[in-house]
Amino acid sequence: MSPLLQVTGISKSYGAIQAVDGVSFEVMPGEIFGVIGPNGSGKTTMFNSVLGQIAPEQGRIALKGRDITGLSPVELNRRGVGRTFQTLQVFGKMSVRDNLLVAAQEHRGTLLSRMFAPGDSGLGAKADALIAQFRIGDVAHRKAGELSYGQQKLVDIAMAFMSDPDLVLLDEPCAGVNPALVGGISTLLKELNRTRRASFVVIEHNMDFVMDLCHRILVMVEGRVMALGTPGEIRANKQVLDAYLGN
Amino acid sequence: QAIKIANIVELSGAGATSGTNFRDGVLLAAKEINAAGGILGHRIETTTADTQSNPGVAKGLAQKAVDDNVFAVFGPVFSGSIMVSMAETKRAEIPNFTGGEAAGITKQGNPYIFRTSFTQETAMPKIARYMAGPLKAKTLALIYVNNDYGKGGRESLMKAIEPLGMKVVADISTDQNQVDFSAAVLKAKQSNADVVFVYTNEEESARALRELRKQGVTKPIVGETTLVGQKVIELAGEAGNGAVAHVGLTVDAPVPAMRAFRAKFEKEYRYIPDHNGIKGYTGVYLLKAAIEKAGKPDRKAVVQALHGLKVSAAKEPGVILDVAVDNNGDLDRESFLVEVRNGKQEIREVLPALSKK
Amino acid sequence: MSMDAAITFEGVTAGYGELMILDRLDLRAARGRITLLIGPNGAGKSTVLKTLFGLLKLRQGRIRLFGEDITGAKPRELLTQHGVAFVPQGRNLFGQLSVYENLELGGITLGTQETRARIPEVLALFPRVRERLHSAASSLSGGEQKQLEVGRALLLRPKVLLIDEPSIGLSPLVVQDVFRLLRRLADEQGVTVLMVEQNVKSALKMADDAIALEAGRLVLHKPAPQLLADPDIERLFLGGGHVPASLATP
Amino acid sequence: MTDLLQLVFSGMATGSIYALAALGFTLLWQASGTVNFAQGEFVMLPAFAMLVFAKLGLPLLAAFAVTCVLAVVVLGWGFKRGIADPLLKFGLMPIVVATIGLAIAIRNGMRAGYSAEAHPFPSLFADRLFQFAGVTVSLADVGTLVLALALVLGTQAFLARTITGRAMQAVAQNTESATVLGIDVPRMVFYTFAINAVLACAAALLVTPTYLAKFDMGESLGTKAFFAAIIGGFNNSRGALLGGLIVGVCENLAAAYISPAYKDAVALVIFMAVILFKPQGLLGKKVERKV
Amino acid sequence: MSRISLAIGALVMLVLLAVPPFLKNYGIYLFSYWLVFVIATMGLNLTIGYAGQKSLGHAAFFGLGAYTVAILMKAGFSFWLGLPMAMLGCFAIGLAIGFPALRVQTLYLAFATLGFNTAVWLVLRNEEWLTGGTFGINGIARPGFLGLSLDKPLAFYYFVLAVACLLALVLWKLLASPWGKAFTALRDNPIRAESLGVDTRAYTLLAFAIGAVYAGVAGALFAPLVEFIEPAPFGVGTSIMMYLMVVVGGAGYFFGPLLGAAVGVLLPEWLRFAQAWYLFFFGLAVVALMLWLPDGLLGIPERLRRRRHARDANAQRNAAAVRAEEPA
Ligand SMILES: Nc1ncnc2c1ncn2[C@@H]1O[C@H](COP(=O)(O)OP(=O)(O)OP(=O)(O)O)[C@@H](O)[C@H]1O
Ligand SMILES: Nc1ncnc2c1ncn2[C@@H]1O[C@H](COP(=O)(O)OP(=O)(O)OP(=O)(O)O)[C@@H](O)[C@H]1O
Ligand SMILES: [Mg+2]
Ligand SMILES: [Mg+2]
Repeated sequence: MSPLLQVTGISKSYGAIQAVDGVSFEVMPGEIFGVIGPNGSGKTTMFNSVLGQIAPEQGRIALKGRDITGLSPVELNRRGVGRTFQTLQVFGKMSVRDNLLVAAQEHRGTLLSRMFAPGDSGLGAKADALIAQFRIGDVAHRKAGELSYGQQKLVDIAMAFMSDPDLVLLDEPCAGVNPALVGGISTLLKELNRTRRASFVVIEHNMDFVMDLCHRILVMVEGRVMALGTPGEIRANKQVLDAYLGN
Repeated sequence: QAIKIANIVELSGAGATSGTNFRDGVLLAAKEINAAGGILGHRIETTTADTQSNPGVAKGLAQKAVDDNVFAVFGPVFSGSIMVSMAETKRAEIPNFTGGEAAGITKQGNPYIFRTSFTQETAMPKIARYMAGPLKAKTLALIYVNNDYGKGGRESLMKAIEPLGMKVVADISTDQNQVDFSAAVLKAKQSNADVVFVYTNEEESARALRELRKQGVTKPIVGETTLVGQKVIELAGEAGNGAVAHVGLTVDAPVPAMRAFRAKFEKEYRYIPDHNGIKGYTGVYLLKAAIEKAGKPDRKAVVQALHGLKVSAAKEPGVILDVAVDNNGDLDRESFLVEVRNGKQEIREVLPALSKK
Repeated sequence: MSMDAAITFEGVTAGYGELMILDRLDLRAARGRITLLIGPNGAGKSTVLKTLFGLLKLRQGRIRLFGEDITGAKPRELLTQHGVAFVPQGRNLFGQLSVYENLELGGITLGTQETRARIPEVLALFPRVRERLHSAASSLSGGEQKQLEVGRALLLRPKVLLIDEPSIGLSPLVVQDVFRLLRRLADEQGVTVLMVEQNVKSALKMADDAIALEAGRLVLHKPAPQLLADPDIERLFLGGGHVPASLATP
Repeated sequence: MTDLLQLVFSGMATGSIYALAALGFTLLWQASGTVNFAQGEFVMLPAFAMLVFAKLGLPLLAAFAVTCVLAVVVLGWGFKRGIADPLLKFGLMPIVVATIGLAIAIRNGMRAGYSAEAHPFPSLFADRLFQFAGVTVSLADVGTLVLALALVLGTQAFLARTITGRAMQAVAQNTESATVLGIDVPRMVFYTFAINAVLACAAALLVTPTYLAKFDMGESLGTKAFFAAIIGGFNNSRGALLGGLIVGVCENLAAAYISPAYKDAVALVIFMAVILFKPQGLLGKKVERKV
Repeated sequence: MSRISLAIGALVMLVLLAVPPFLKNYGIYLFSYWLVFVIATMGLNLTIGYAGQKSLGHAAFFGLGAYTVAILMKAGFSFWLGLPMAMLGCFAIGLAIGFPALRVQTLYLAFATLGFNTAVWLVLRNEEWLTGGTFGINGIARPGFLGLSLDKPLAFYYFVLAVACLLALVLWKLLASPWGKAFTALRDNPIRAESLGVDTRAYTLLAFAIGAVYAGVAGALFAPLVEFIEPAPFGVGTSIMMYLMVVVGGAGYFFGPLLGAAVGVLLPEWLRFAQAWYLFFFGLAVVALMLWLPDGLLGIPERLRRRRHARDANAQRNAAAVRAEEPA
């Protein structure tokens, strides 16, 4: 089986800081892939390089066998790659529901046809379903910028799922999210994975979440890959325990 | 029944100084006339409105004046604005006195437009003659301000010097509100022309004069009214000395009526008027003379009376200098050749009115 | 509870503009102990801390600190006169200033000398931060920024520490370190800590008391060990963050 | 060659005037995150104040000192209380428009209430000319340039090197965090506007002899200063100086060698060239990492 | 649209249709002048208010529209050729002006557009062979429409009104479509927008281009309204005024320009009673308005709505609490 996402030797440095240093890995179709590592180990930078947010200095990124190195975030999203952000990134002055609507509308029709499309692009039902799933119904009509941290985080995550992407990269989706909903996110990912064979790459510091959810886990330290394996293997890896997990 | 005058002038924007002077002139004249019993017993009533130096606003204000059925409109001063507003006054057959000096204004065949000063086309030949004559200039460097006033003057000057065999060897445009004249002056200097002709507004004239001195330009510096204005002399200080200009209207004219006017104006408004102040003032008196000639405050009759009107300062001191209006609404009167000496305007020569030549 | 109360909310109503989030809230946190504030997203936990720290206006009620009425006190007064420090949720750095400058500003109420003397102490706690001392704060990774923020508050050696979800973005080892550090501060220096956490399980293990909020109301207040020992605890995590009736404090 | 030098030097003299006015822009941007479209008027008002005080018989420097005090109260404290305090939290747009309104009010209030005329203004420097490598320079030109340099460097050092300066920047970058740290936000905001007011007085003292005290002097001065600040980099005080000098010199060169009529487009052309490789202005700091 | 805003809209329409015949020429002229600025600021509201692109060069497009029509009409072409040409030209140049916006934002963008405006203004002023330079272009005739003469002030007013309504409708439709949300997303968080497939590049350019077309149409109406044009009204000052109108009316509110342009155009006229001080009071009024309503005049309904929502939410909360306290 050919990999869905193939990252080969990407590097990115800031002055003297080598944030990402020759990272390679592959994500298979239908795989849930975890990325962990201590603070500042280059996880987010690696994500941003893959997603076209910053240009990697070296390396190649391929999606379904096609080179996507240097493609813009817009282009990647069009090709079915969704993402969430570590920092809160919502449309602060739009209502929560509009946030979700805008998240998928660009996948419907052409630029010109959208000019004549209905306001919700026929996505209303889908948005409402996600709103219910993430328990943000009572704030659905409030401006996203005025929600609590966790609520905004949930909006951000929900947005990534609006357009039914094949591959979603999630950067610390559980940070600030209530444990009950962490379970909810886990269930959602598993379900999408099962029904649509959607793939995920998840950066997370919540070990219960990662260990339970991911098929394979990549450990990054100091910009490099320290280990790659199943949750069991990672948990047993002495080096990883020392560098990251603790007792 | 009062005679209503609408004062539509530039009180803000680029033309604020000119407009303010013009307005104050008009108001002063109206006040005096009223104090003396009005025109044929009718009081003058004035309203003032600001065009913001914007023709679009000027048009609206002219319409308002028409709606209010005023007897006459004074202003605007800027040629662009008057072009627009006079279309409205013409339609309503209201006499309109402008401060504009651009030649084109009276060439539209509008019988209701009247000037309060020379056009550039009458002024420029006079100064051209001076340059060709006493100064024996063959070439000149022209520093002008790039607005309708400067451009209009430039065109008239070109026309005037051509038959005299003079040539502009450096044609330098500057901006309204320009601060740094070093490039302009340098260009003028490099051209090595016989005369430097400066045609800019007052403050810029002062800056140009200073820069000319700074760069040690020794060629004669010649210009029009604005070059030797009281304000310029005040602002330029020593650098103003030696500048020569043709002056249509100046508060420094050696005429008792003018001195009196200056004193009155300064007392009333606490500043020395420039030519626009005189324009507004004499304009109202011109209207008075016309109404009196017509014998009744009737617009048609007054407009008729204005064409070909001759007013002598002896009979009507308010016009300050003898003046004649021709059939286009243009003015004629004597003017002056002025030189700045020791920080003062000195009249070198009184130039006769064109008709008296 | 008979313990010496450090923080007391008495019928506090507060919120954003017209929207009231806290509704006649009564709440107590004991002196020298770590009180954990939990609840679903949007329950008003952060609002409690912000109100306490004088960032939001009270519509009604009083707030006391060690018995003293501090209703309406400004953050600056709380910092300088009452020794309260606050680490808000989210990002709170001055992005264009360097890490060192951020620390220096953290100690602005102490004076420059004192601050400079204490900075090494803080840096010793967070080696990652020390490595990036002269980088612009905005260039740090999410976790590094959070470490810097926690360090910046510790610099003040507060008597009362309000800390809003410190675990966001921190890697497990660092979370452990921070929790241990807080424990030590409480035990050794008698610092009162009021902490919001979603990382409930590990937080409960280190806290003394737990308070649960729901829709701006207090629904539970129990010693943490007692709560942990309760057989119904799992339902707390599964029930959408809502406190099951069996756990609630009447 | 001397001509070129003459142009460059005159350009630098004008440029230092732009720089002085631009300094206020960069200061406000760095220390309060605002843009003051009435900055030109903030220079015009002290100019008239000094004229009035001078008319009352005060020597120029004394008039300057009194004006500074007055400016700190009116343009510093008054501006803070009246406009900055209520509007800062609403972002850039309301404060920009409020200052546009303020500029209109000040300009026209001065015109209607005092004078529509241009008034000469005494120079701090004796009216003396020097020949220097064939170039004529006036004492005022040199003096303005030197003082501008000193003020720019002084402001820059204050913002970057003192804890107060950094606290002021901190307030601009994140007011809520600054409050949480116990930074006295209102005081920092006041400092910012007070310094801005004093800088405006200094600018008035130096530029008015050339610009002349006139109700609308702020209009063109403000625009040019804005150009200068942008080209140099809005978030850097030294940028104001560099930007000012570049605009002044290039305008002069363009007027002499390209086209006087199009010299105002020069700033635009430079800017376009600058953003091709440095979108944040020549000396501006890049704002890093958005995600 | 809610019933209240529909009612208000109908009332405004009624006033605009019924009142002008009772006005004298000056009043009609002012109404027309105001509508022209409403059209221009509607476009700018899209660029600034919805798409969040800080543009300070709108008057350049206004001028381009006016000069295109004037020059073509002087060359003997019909207004009805000039108008589409003006729209097309502005669209194309608007697209081009969007490009700097892809590289720079906020103040730097404001400057780039301001610089563009200066450049256009310099061309209008200096290229006398084409634009008449500072002398301007005089005697621009008012067009006819389907054999109707629009020469009279009232007829021309209704023509401008019709155009304004048509353009408002188009904008309304546009903003109600997914485009509206895409523009807002671009304004609120371009980075997030990109990652969701919103082509920020295309929408930035379109925001400028469509805004420019509105300014172009406004210019094309301005020229025959005043019947004379010169460079002055198309300078940076006007751009700044237009920016002011958008913000004072309420940036990002559909009806903002209606009120904003009224403040910018009509308020100074109302204040004329203050004589020499009228612009002073105008400036103060703008400051006061901003202090009172930082979100602009249309922030009022929004404020009321928020207050209502807050009250509802509080009540709901209380009700829920009371229910919870009652024994089951
Ligand atoms: N724009 C930048 N300029 C300078 N250094 C940077 C920049 N972006 C990231 N870095 C540095 O690169 C390193 C990796 O950062 P990154 O955000 O990728 O870490 P991370 O693994 O996501 O950490 P965390 O778990 O804390 O989020 C860090 O040391 C960070 O300080
Ligand atoms: N700035 C604001 N303006 C208006 N409403 C707000 C604002 N901040 C928070 N809220 C609302 O107040 C309520 C409580 O918010 P708060 O931040 O206190 O929640 P929280 O318990 O801290 O949640 P989380 O776990 O997500 O951080 C939420 O419904 C939220 O939508
Ligand atoms: Mg990260
Ligand atoms: Mg919170």
